[in-house]
Amino acid sequence: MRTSSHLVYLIALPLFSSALLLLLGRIADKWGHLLATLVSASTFGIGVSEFVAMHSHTGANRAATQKLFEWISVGNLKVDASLLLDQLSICFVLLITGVGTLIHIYSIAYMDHDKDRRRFFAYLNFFIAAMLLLVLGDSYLNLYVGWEGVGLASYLLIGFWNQNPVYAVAAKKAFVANRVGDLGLSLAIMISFAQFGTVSFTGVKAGAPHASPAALTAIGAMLLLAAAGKSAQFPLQSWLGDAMAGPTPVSALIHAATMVTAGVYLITRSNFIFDASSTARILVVSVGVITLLFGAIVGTAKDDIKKALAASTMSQIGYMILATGLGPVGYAFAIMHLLTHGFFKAGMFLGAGSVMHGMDDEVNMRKYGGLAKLMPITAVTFGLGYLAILGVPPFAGFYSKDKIIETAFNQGGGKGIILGGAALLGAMITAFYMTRVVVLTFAGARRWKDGSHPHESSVLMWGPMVILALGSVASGFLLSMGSSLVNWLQPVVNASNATGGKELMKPLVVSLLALAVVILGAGYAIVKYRTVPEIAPEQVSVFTKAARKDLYQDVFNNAVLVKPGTILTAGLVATDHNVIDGAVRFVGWVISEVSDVLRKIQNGYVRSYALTMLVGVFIGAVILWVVTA
Amino acid sequence: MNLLTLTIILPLVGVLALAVAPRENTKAIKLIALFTSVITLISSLLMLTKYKFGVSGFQLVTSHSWFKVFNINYAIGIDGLALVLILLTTVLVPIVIVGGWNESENGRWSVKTFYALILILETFMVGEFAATDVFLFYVIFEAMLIPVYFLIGGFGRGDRAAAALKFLLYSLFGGLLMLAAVIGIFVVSLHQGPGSFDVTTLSHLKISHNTQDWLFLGFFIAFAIKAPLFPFHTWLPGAARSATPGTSILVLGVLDKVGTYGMIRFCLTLFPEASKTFAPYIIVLSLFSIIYGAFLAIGQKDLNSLIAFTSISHFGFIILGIFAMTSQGITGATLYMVNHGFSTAALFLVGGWMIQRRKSSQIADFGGLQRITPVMAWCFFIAGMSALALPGLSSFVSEFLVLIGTFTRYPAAAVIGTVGIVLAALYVLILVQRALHGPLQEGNEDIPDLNRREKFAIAPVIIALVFLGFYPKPAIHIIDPMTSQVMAQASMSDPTPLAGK
Amino acid sequence: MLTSPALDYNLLAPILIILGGALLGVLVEGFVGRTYRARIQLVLALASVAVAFGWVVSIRADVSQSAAVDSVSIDGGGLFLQGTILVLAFVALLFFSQNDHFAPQASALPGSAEEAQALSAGVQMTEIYPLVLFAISGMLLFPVAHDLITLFVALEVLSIPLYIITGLARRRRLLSQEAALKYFLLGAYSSAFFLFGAAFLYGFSGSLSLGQIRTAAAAPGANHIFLFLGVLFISVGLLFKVGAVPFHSWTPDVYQGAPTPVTGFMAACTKVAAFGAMFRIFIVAFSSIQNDWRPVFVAISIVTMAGGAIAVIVQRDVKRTLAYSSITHAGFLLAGAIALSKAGLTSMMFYLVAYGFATIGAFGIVTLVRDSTGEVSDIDRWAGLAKKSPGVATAFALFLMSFGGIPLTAGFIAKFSIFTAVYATGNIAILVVGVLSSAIALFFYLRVVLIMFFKEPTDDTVTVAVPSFLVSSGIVICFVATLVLGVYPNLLFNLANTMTTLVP
Amino acid sequence: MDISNYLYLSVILFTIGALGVLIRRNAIVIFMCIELMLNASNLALVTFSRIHGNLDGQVASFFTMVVAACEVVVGLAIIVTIYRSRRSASVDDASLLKN
Repeated sequence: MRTSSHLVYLIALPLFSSALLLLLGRIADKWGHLLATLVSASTFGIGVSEFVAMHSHTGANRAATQKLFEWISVGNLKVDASLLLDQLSICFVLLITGVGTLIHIYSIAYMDHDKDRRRFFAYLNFFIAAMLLLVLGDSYLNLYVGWEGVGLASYLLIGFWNQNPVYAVAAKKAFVANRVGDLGLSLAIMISFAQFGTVSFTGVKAGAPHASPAALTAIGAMLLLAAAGKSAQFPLQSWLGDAMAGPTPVSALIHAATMVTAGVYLITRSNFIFDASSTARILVVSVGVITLLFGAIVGTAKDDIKKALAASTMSQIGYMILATGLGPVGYAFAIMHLLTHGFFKAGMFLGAGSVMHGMDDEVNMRKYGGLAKLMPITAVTFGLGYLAILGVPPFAGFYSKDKIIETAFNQGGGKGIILGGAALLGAMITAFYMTRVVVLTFAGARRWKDGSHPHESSVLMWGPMVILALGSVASGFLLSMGSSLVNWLQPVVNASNATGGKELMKPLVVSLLALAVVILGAGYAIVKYRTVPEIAPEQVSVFTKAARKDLYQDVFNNAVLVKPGTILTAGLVATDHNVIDGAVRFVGWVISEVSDVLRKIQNGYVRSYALTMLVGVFIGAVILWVVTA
Repeated sequence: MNLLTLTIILPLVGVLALAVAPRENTKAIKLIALFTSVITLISSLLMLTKYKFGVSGFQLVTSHSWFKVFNINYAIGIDGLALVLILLTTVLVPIVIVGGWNESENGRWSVKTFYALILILETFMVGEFAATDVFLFYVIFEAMLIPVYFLIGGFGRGDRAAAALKFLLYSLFGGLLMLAAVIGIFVVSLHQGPGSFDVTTLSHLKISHNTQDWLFLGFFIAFAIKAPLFPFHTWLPGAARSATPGTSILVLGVLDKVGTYGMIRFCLTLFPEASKTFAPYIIVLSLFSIIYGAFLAIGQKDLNSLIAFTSISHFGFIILGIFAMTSQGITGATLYMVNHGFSTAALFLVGGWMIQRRKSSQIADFGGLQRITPVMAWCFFIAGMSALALPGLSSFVSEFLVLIGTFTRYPAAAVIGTVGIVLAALYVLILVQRALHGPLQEGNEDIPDLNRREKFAIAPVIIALVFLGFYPKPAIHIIDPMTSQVMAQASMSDPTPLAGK
Repeated sequence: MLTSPALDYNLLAPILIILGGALLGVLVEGFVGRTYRARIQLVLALASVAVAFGWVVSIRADVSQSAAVDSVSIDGGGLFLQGTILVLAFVALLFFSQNDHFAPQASALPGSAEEAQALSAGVQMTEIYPLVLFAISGMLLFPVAHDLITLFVALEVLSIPLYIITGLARRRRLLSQEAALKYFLLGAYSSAFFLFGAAFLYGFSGSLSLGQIRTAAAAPGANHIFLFLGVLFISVGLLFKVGAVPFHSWTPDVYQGAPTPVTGFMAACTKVAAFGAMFRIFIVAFSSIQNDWRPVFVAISIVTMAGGAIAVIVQRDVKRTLAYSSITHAGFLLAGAIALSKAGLTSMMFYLVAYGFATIGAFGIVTLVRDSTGEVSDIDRWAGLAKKSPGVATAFALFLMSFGGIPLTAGFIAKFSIFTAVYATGNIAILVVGVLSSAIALFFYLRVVLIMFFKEPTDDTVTVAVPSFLVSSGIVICFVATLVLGVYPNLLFNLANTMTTLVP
Repeated sequence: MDISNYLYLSVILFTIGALGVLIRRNAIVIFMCIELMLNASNLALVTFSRIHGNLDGQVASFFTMVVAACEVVVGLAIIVTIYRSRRSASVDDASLLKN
């Protein structure tokens, strides 16, 4: 493994510039956004050069490390602040910096009217830094720092307009849900340390074979919990919908393309744990399946375009998690879908942003309609992304998603059928709700007020959209050509011992099947939404009601966590005052009561004083007698 | 003269200077106090030049006979534990003086008295951590309460007299229990040779289990009240509500550390057997503190008492780490003492400024400050983040060390403790949301942002938080030898990894 | 041919000097005009005390049992206690110098015309000085007495004058007289017990000398009923003087009723004398049977510590408060005394000094806090005293801290050393109760401090009389002593430690 | 006649005195009870000196008488002052100092 001295700049540059922008304050308003974009672009440049450098090496030397300094060293716990760039992390570096840069550019225009634009870009840079640290850390602890860092960035960006209480609450919700996940990650770290005496990836990987299955399962479960928190997987998914409170570029970058996929990275990175524990894998695929259906169903009922896309994100990540649970062969496909999804979902979010921009920040799709004519570029780019997510050949999604469905089927036996079936069903529902989004937004009759004048956005905004659209067209093909990505990732996820499993069906069959269900779903949506009422109809199926309410996830959380928590808190506050402090006061009271009795005994009568003396003498005599006799 | 002694007496010199200063010229008085504290800081930093790093045992030791009949000495010296805490003290005092520049104005007594008390307190605090003679330690332990009593009662807010009295009574009660134990261990040493109060000598005594248990309890309860550990904590919120921000910082940031300091210095080293006996129960209590403190923090309506309860939760972590008796646990706990000092300082400083501006400590009265006072809001936010142990800020390192150190010996305890980090997120973010976010509350429109002096006061704290977060090595480097020595004296060793290769 | 018993006047001199001074005082009463009397008496008293003290210092190294034919034993412990009594008495006398504490004419009816006339004439009783001197002489004899008769005589010589001066308060005379009556009746009652006990000890041993009694008590197969009755009854007399529960009832009333300077004097000096005597009797005569009587005394010291501490909580009158705190201290001292060890004696002696200074100082300050009708001893009216006169408030706070045993005051060192001595004898119970009762008492002391420092002055506010030079110097002495002995106890403690010889 | 009877008598007298102090109200009478206790002690002393055949006890009893006399002087003085100012010698009336 070679050492590189440039890795640190990937993190240091954006971190520094964000700190600079925050510290300088208003002075930097003029050029803040430009600096941030420049920095982001330069990180992309570094990323590319590192990528090239990797190609120039072979075998183990592809991966590069850089030790910065000794961070924590206590007893046998030794953690260096050092970075690891290998085949897996480079994918993320390119995705983060690439998409990140595009979104920086986009935001220049999108946030133009906001007087706090500088702060926004500072946050964006901070996010880039944290996210890169997350994927570059060479130990779970370094990863953890980036992990919480992106959480903070997400919190700050969701709450960017925190003068609006709803947004502030959404930000808080996101942070807390993430913290629950972090709890899992920190526990995983502790278990690994207790097991292996180290928390570095290499160390844990080396130790994994010697550990007890129970321990491995525990670590796996905790890692999964962490992933669920960060990637909005069941049961910690509830925050993602509200997170759409943030500015749309944020939703595109953090809550679609990059941060929310950190969970997938974590599991892929920890492949040696999951390969060694089948139980953990079962958990992973279950979570994946549940979430991909969950998200898809929720998506069908959302009228808020961003919330609909958020639900779809949740569901697509469900696919990735599912893939990671399918054993060594799955990781590569998970990453592939992650990358393609990064393109098309980011693209669609930017599209949504451009639509909102044209519609005075209107998010309700029922108030859209027929925008294709007025926003051709947006419509086209969005459409390409749409085709990609549906998995229509030859668009990106086709390569990645079908592979996942296929692998799911190939698990064999009932498991294979269930997983594959669920994945197919998901694909169908996806087709339905995405079509619904497209139809409601771009097709059909105009439903917006006369007041608003939809218009195409500036080049700064549609430029990135176009690039991303191209990505959503080509990326899948490129990545899977000669299964390049699979081979590329092979050293990390050692898929060599990956048995594709005995094929249940020919890949072609699976693809046709998938295509069929997609057409089914899409067709139904087209039929169903020929006409759209401007106000969401009230009398709808229980199913739809549930979907609109996110399948009652918030209701559930409130009933099970928030309410009891509030009651408990109030109870404890009362306890502290009455019981614990009360006990002390009680002692005081008793003493003063006794004191009062003594005061009364001191009654001023000399004869009673004499009596007490005499009594004293008698008692003394008694004691003396008892002792001596 | 020994640098350590110098550091101890310098503030008293300042007190003398104050005594001759004109009562009316408050500016001069403040400057004298500030100057003194800075000089003290410098002399404490000079100790670093004399200090031999990576070496265990006491350094810069001096000893003069004080009370011959009982072989009591003015014996002082520093090891890693003492050094970091002394530095914390000497750093915080100037910050307190600058940060609370005007909090001495509307007290019951003169400004002069206020700063005299602060400086006397500094002497006591430094002396307390430097004392290697148990009797000397005890004397300062009690004596240092008096200036605090008058600081709270004389310059505080609200029901200050009662709060001061409650604080004093709790501590004195604990102190008396400790006195019994101090006498006890002295008598034990009498039976095993010439009686002594020297902590090193005492640590070599052979003490029967039963006796150890009682003496341990005597010390521990005193420290638990000080720390404060659930259920001995009820004095704290009142004190925090009534005290001036500066006093609160010194009480929670430094004074209470005497409790956790004593647990390491005396409980673990003098009574290892008893420590092992009681460790499980104490760990349960510390877990209670962590969770309980967090929940009560969530439930508070008053800013100061909220901060107080967060401290109770944090002290729970410290004590957890100490009695996990692993090198990560003890080092983490010690580091935690320092970091908690800084983060509490930040919280109380900014909180104090907010209260002073808003003329109210009710959280509900704030809101929307982010918009009008960005700098103050940011400082408060960073302080809050360090309270929830965000990675990159110093408290993360210590909290993580404590938890991981605990996990290797008591996994279940560590798991419960980890729940605390979620609750921490709750109480910090709820506070931030109510105080800083949302629409601007009426009455807050013309709240000014931090002025230069205040920025100057808060800056070093935040720098310390960030620096120690990214590069805790210097602190750990100082602390670690102490830890290994304590572990050795308690004949404890870290559990080995389960999955041996 | 007969040889008259030899008396070693050199060793007895301190006592004789005081007696001489007292007799001179009586003559002064008779022959000196009223105008100078007070001043002369004061000077005379102070002078004789000072000279006596000087003499004690000069003979500090001497040890003798035959100073007065085996009935007085001069030794380190005795001399140290005598010195203590003299020093404390000297300081206490400084507070007598204010001329408005004592009734102008004890015989005149309260509120009668002649009293008014005497008042207007500025008359004051100066007989108190000789009386105090007589009391002091008794106190000096008490701790060195070596046989029961001498003990009894000394007891009466120190008590009777106190009965009288207790009743001589200038204001609230009814209370003062009542205090005198109670003190007298109960005192006589207790000394009757003492005497009866002495009789039985004589009956047991056939001798009144402590030495003989010890040999008899140590001898096997003696009739122990008499012995134990004797021990018990003798103890009643002693415990009464030190004010130990349940023989304490007189203390609050008498302390409150008596003229404040007198209260300070007897609170401090009587305890020294009585504890000295007690320690001597028990270590010289009864040490061989200590296992028999110790339980009783452990019980007494426990109830005394706890009782005093608890009872003080609800008190509102400063003088009663100090009375109860003196009871608590009696408990601590008792614990030290019955340790019957060198450490016990040393710490007891140091404790007596520390306690004495703090007590005299505290009562001295009580004499200063007044309103139109005289001293104000209602605590609640001391509110905000610190604002009016910080110095006085601080001094009082320091004395309270010393009572409470806060470090850096003499009281702390005293308590610490006593506890150590007690613990060394393995008596944990006393230690625990002692610690707890200190905590309870502290609660009260701190409340007083709180009232003085943190409460706003009320409308019916009190004034602090400007103290005369003597008075203020008295307070300063007590203040300094309390502080210095707390910060640097070596000064006294080493001395005490070297002067613990007690001749058998 | 058995000499120990004198002891019994002295104990009885002492007890009578000790109880008398408790039950009588008049200060003078109480004081007389105390005198009775002192004399009981005297009787005991004399008896014991007879038993032991040395004179210490008898000497002591003389001391006691003198002391008792002194007490009488002071005691009566105090009682009389109280009586004069209160017109009552009942000790129960003198109970202003309490609690």
